[in-house]
Amino acid sequence: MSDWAGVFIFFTVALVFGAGGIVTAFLIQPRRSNPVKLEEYECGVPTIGETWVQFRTSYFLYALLFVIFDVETIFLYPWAVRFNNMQFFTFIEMIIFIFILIVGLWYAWKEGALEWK
Amino acid sequence: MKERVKAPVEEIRQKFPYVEVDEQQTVIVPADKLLELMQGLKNEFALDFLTNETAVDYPEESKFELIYNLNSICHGYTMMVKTSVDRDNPEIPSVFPIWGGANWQEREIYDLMGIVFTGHPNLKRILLDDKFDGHPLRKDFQWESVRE
Amino acid sequence: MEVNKEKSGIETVTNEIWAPEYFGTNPDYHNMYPVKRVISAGPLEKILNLARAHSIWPLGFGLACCAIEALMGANGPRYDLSRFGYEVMRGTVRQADVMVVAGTITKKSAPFVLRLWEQMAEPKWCIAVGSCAISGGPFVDSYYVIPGANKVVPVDVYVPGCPPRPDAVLEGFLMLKDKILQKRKVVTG
Amino acid sequence: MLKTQEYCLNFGPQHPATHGVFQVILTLDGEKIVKAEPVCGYLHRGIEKLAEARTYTQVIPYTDRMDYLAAMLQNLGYVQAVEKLMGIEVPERAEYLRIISGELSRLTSHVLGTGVYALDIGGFTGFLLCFREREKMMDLLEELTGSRMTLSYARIGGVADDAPEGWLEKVDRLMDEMPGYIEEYNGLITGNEIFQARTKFVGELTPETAVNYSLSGPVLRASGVNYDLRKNMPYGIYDRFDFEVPLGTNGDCFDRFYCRVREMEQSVRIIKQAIEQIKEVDGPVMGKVPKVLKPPKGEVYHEIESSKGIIGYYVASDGSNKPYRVHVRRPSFVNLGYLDEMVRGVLIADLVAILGSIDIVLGEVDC
Repeated sequence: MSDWAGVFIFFTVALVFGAGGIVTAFLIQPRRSNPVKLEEYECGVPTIGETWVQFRTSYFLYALLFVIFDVETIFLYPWAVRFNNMQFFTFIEMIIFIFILIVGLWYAWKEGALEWK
Repeated sequence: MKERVKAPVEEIRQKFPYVEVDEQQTVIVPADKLLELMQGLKNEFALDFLTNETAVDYPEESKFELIYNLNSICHGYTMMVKTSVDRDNPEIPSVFPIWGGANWQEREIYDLMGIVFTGHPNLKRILLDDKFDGHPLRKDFQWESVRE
Repeated sequence: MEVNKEKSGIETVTNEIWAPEYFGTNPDYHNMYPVKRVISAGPLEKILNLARAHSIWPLGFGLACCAIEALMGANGPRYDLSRFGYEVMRGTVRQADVMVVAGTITKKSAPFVLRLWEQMAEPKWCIAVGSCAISGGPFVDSYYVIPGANKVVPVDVYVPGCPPRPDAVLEGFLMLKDKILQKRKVVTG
Repeated sequence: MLKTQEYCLNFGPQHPATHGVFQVILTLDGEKIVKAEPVCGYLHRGIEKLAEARTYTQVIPYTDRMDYLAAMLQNLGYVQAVEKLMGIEVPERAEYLRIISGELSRLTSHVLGTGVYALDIGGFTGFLLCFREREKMMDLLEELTGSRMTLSYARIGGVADDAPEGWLEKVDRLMDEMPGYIEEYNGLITGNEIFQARTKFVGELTPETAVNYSLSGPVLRASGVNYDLRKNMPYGIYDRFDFEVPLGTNGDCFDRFYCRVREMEQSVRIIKQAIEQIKEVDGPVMGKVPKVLKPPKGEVYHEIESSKGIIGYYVASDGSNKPYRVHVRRPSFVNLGYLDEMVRGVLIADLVAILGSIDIVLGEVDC
């Protein structure tokens, strides 16, 4: 039971730390809302034309590739921390994991997802 | 100052008879012959660089005077061409088709002086905002001073 | 932070300079949108002012020649603004604390100066740098210049000069720090 | 092909990359610019109208506040125009002092142009490095004229006053160090691969369009057109100094930037020669000029080579002590005329590079 308490304490501290900042800011901040403040800011002048526009796919592809390789590094962290007292087998396993992602990167590069059309 | 290469004003006078030249070597041309003269100057006399284009308001003679300053990059001489346009309906053909550099300068003259350039791609106010009424650089432009 | 805006003497602004489409026809806009807080305790404000005063983020918004001296010169290697912690030049209005009006406000730029001021998050201040921003400067009797930034935005600190030296701008920032910390700075002479 | 939707974006008046209050309304298709419509005039103070209500000498401080980076060159243009109108002879020593302070002003303007361009591309250290030298030059100008930026040092008929003791030696010492500093700039900014990748072959300008759109200054010379008023139509005593005119090859942002850096080296050479020659020239610093200037009725157009391009002054006088009309041909204003066609089909990041390479000053654009 006791190690679960550790996880629980870690979780509540994170929650309190996050929510606490927002709540205290809400309580003590000087607030003055007026119509112009709620309008969007675009270099000081009102926007021109309608701004709800479908964005192009190349923005989406860039974001997708970033998320994939960001998640990959998250997987590498625990492996790197416990690296020195692991057998040889886990090393090979991680190399295979990284190789699969490199194949993915090579395919995206070849398909031109990185160049900006 | 070192003596500069003189602009060939004499050949211009022979080539374009309707042109007069005053003592400071400035070429004065009537408004309707402006484009023809300018085209000739650019092609035959290699005056390919329009540095300056401005307008001066003479209310007592009720005319606007338009001044074009042309430079020739290869021959190295300069020339000033002047035309005048009636003050009541200031209408003059634009030289934008001949030199692209006149685009903004003519929009500035239209904005501050009120001379309409026919044939200009987009003749709008450039320096003042569109709700501004009147043309400030005219001699009879009035505005209340804000000094307390 | 109870910097009392009413007493800073903003006279009513003629309608023609004020941008009517933003605030209807009421020129004195202060009591239209009062500053509200959920909890407002005196000593708490003092602690918050300590943090605010020592890390003011200026809004990178230079109009004319004073911008070269106030924003670039003061941030340059010699008159280093980051000695005081004010060198974080924010590009957007939402993250800026002080609006440094450095240059001439013309009739065409008045609406967007006003809009920038209104879109800044509270607490916000304004430093008017240069004689153009204080009273119109050498262009005061031009047909297109607004004589002074206080016709458009409430100004906290004025830095005279045309353009003022960068160390005069630093002095302006320090006076603003004293104003935030409520230390009455008696300016002699 | 799937149809993509265009939208308008304000590259607005308050923007870190527009060197002041200058707005470009962009019609964008994704990141590519379809149409760019520059909007200027946010800093229009009506200097030409104010000049008509001032006497000839009182107009000089207004010329400082147009291109406030190279104030001495603006004064020089206006003052030489009025001298040409009145036929005033300027004493030798005043001519040399004008050349030295004019080239120093050009150096401060180009150093700031280099630093701010590095800032536009993203290198903040380049900005700090360039400002270190600029402060030294501004100290010298302040010692000579009393003000850091708005000098008002030129007078009709000469200069305000003579150089103080030991000033020329200080300038000489700084000019000895300048080639070393310029090497530092080249090492940090020009040699930087990222900087070259962002500026090489971006915003190319053919010589024909540059001449047709009457662009001037480093923008024109970067396209290979050899047109520098100090060489082609020498004014003042520029014909006594030998210096080259740096030219670019393919007129892209990198060439425009590099022309400015090499022009700094030429300015250093001119100042050094001027300091050599001024040693054996002494005499009055102000010509014989009547107390109240009343030029004869007439008009004059005189142009000189300012740091941004050709600055031209058209002065018309009606015999009174106030000019009848003063028009200023401003290089930054005319250089922007071609911006719309130049940035069509370009990414937004390249628009920042192109606008920075034209090196506009808003006090001069909006006059």
